[in-house]
Amino acid sequence: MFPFSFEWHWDMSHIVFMGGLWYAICIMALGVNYVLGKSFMQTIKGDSGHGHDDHGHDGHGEHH
Amino acid sequence: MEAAYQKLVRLESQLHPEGVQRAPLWQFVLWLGFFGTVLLWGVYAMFLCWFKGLNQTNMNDYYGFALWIWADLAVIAVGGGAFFTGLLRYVIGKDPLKYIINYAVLIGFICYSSALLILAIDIGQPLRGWFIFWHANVHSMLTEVAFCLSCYFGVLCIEYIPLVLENRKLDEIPFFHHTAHNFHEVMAIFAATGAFLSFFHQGSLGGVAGVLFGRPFAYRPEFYIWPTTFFLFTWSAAACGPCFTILVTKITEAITRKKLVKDNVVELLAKIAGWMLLTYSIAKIADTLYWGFVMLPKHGLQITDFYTNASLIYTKLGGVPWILLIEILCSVIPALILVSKKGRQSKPALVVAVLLGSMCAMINRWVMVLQVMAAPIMTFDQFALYFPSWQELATTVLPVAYGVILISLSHRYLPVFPQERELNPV
Amino acid sequence: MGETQGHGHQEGNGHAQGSKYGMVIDLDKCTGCGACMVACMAENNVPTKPDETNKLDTITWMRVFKLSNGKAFPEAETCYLPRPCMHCGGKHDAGHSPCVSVCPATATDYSYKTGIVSQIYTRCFGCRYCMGACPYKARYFNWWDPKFPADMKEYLSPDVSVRMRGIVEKCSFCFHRYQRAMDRAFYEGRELEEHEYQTACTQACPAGAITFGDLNNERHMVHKVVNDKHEGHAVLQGRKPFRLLEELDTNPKVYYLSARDWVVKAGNASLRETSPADKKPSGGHH
Amino acid sequence: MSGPEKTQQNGAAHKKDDSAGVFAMSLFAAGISVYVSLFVGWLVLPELLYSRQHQPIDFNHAIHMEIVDGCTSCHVFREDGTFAGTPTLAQCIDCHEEVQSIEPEPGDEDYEVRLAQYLDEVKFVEEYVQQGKEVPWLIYSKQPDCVFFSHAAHMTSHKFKVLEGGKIGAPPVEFEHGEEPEDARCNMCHMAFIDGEAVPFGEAETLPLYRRNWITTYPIDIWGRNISGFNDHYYDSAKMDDCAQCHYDQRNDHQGQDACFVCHK
Repeated sequence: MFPFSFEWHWDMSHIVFMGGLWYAICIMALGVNYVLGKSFMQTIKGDSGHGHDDHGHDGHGEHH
Repeated sequence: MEAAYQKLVRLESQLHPEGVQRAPLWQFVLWLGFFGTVLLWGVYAMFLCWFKGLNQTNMNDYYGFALWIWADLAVIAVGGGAFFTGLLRYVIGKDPLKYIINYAVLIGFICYSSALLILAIDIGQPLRGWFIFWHANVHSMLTEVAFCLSCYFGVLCIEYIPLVLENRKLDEIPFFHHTAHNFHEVMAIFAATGAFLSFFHQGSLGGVAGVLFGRPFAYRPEFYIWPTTFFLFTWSAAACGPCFTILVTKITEAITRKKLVKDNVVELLAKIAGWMLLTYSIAKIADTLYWGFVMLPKHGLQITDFYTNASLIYTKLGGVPWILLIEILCSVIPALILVSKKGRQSKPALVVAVLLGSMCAMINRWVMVLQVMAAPIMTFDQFALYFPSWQELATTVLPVAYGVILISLSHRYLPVFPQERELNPV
Repeated sequence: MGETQGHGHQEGNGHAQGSKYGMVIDLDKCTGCGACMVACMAENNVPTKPDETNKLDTITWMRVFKLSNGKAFPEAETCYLPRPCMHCGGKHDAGHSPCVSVCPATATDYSYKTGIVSQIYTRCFGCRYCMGACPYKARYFNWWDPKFPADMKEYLSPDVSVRMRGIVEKCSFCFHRYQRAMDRAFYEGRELEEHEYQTACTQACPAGAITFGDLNNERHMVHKVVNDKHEGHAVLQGRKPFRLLEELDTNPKVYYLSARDWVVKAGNASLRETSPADKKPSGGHH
Repeated sequence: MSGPEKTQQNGAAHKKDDSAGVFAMSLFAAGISVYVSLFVGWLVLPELLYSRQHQPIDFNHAIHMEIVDGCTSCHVFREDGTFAGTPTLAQCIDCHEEVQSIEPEPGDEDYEVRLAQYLDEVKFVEEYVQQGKEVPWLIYSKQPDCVFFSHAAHMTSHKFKVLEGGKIGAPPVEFEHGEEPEDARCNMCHMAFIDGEAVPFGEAETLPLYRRNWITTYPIDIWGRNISGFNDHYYDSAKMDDCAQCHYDQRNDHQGQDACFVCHK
């Protein structure tokens, strides 16, 4: 339910429960996106992945 | 033929985690085949329910909630090991639990996906299931259940995915390797979110029965804005969930004939579970006494009303409300075993304790679903009987078969048990 | 979560001025003929099953229970108790009915204008939580697709939508009759008269055991009976109207009348003398 | 080689393993997926979900309105205030027993439009009038079975406020006593959507395309005209939220919403 639904009321219950739901969904969505984004960056930087403390230019060069 | 099989075995063995021994492929396929057949039987029953409707069950207007809802509540309760172990490991910092957290997550994942599947079969109009989110009545406990349950299932997926990506072959792909690694880095956030969500959905499952003021058997006066069953359910899930995790670990060890988790890890979890169970049983007894001797008389009822003139399932054997006693014994006995060092170090005692501990939650959920439905409230009403149809049984066995298959696959191909290599040198 | 549904709706904004439709059923007049059940099913397009023997999954918005005092002849007595939906208002008629408060999708709600508990069939997704919440077992699930004998389809009421499989339904106090009557009254710019809105069961009862009307309207018979103000008519004869399971705070709008003590006691567990073990289980309306 | 190289150089502008960068990129990715979903949900799906049907006869409201006096001349109400439904053949037959219009000739003004009108009338007379068959009009405002709608209440209520231009939140139109044009009431909900424009039916020279949801069978005019929920006018769509919005706005006290049973049966 979104606040523009006619069933929505600006009361404590709606704010707490719907807010909680959207908050949890946002945390998960952002978390997953962060992880995927970071992994994607690391991959295109060419980090082979088996020494993750060592990503960046060196790893990239090695890739080619 | 023989050569082709050998080649297949060689290829397949490359998927195994490094440095571990796995059962021969034919044995594994046979094992999967057996449980796969059971699974198909359940899937068939599931489609019957979806296409022909809930008349395929033996539920009726007196038993609107029946075997499925019990199974649902039970798997969620015993699946509580995932959130509680996660909480202990990532938030409270009980480090040794990192050797069992994978398995706890896997069991939780199975339990919760099963619960969602059962719910999808259980509702009369599955295609309208999204109404619970879209037209949510935020005053309903079931809404809270749906919100937290589906969100927490998302958390469990996030926790399980990195384990899948750590499969030896998948791990060779850099993107997957990074993803798994990065997931582990931020796992504490997800674990904390999961613990938060679990607290509420375990509780609101208890609230589902506890708010029914038309059903004095289940109704508990409110404590703040929640009925006491809210807290009892959360507490029992945190207590019994780890018991179930240990139980399944012990079963897995027995079937694979290998030690998979070190004793100190199991004992730590068992000890925490024991204290949780002990405190839970005290709270449960107090709640039962308050309900029986303060609340019921207020409504003109006596505790014996619910344990007499009923079918044998719920009633007296020689005048004793045996199901209530068993429920309480199932929390007290394992609690006493697990809090004592001797108890949890003795393998048979530990197994008995975690078995009883798992049963504790299951019996409690049974009582809070089926007996709530069964107990007549109008004085002239009857005590109806219910026995599940084969379709209900098949769809309830379905998650078990699915769980066995997923555990088997995960154990065979994924590094579920970090200590396995050390404990079983090849 | 557990807080009152519609909290704040009740106090201070004049909902109390609305109607509060309710029923008084004289159990001493009821002969158990079942005309109310038949009328209800016909009026509300309740589907039939090929085999109706299993009463546990048969839809009966109005159901007549058979009560027995459990004594042997010649003291044996029987009472028939028609049970529609009680349209519980909850404490202080705040709309916190057992079923309304639990529905996760707001498929059932409490009307402050009429005091009627609705059930919106197209909103319900069949979780059956409300059935578990209702102590009167007044809610029924559609276990099957609705089926009517071929000729009967022509006789279905266009004012009541036919329910689909997999949802819950219940007595609506023939709300469509209210809609019809209100429509006319509205058009003619006047108030609704008592006789204009009567439920099918009320009109079908050959013994005249059911009285239906607005409990808040002093001119309506139900108000007079419930408040014991009815003069010059021997309806009450000193009897006190009682409700089923009053001690649970469901606040039902269906009242019962009986001169027989044991019947009154059967209505509420707190009043009974006998332990439940001595009671005869009743087999519905048989 | 150059591809990854470029990425590399862009990346080098930041610190390696730049969390903020990663976060921004994640947000960007999330944003992209939201946009894609919205595009599919708002623009692609509705196109696929609704049929495109033409009315059996392309009735021209505008021409007829020049002759008659307001909507209720043909869309009649019974004595008890209930709506009698779409006009029947009986109402048309007085004028259209035979073809009324003259066949236009090439070169005439608006030849094609007039020809189409002429042909429609011929079709109407030959296929329906002469055979005594009712026209199977497609009803734009056909409601689901579970909906209770009373024209009597909406047409006669003194409380019903006609809002200017049918615009949500617009001030009520003040009418002289007894002079309230009924058409303004009708237009609060019934508008013809022709080429994306909302036109009062009385001014429409053609009938809108009829679009029916393949799954629910409900017309787009009640259900999917505007799925965003952000409507400008009461007539944008007539689904539950819109009815509820209007019921809320029509009340002076603005307290709570009506019970479900007001509009459901």
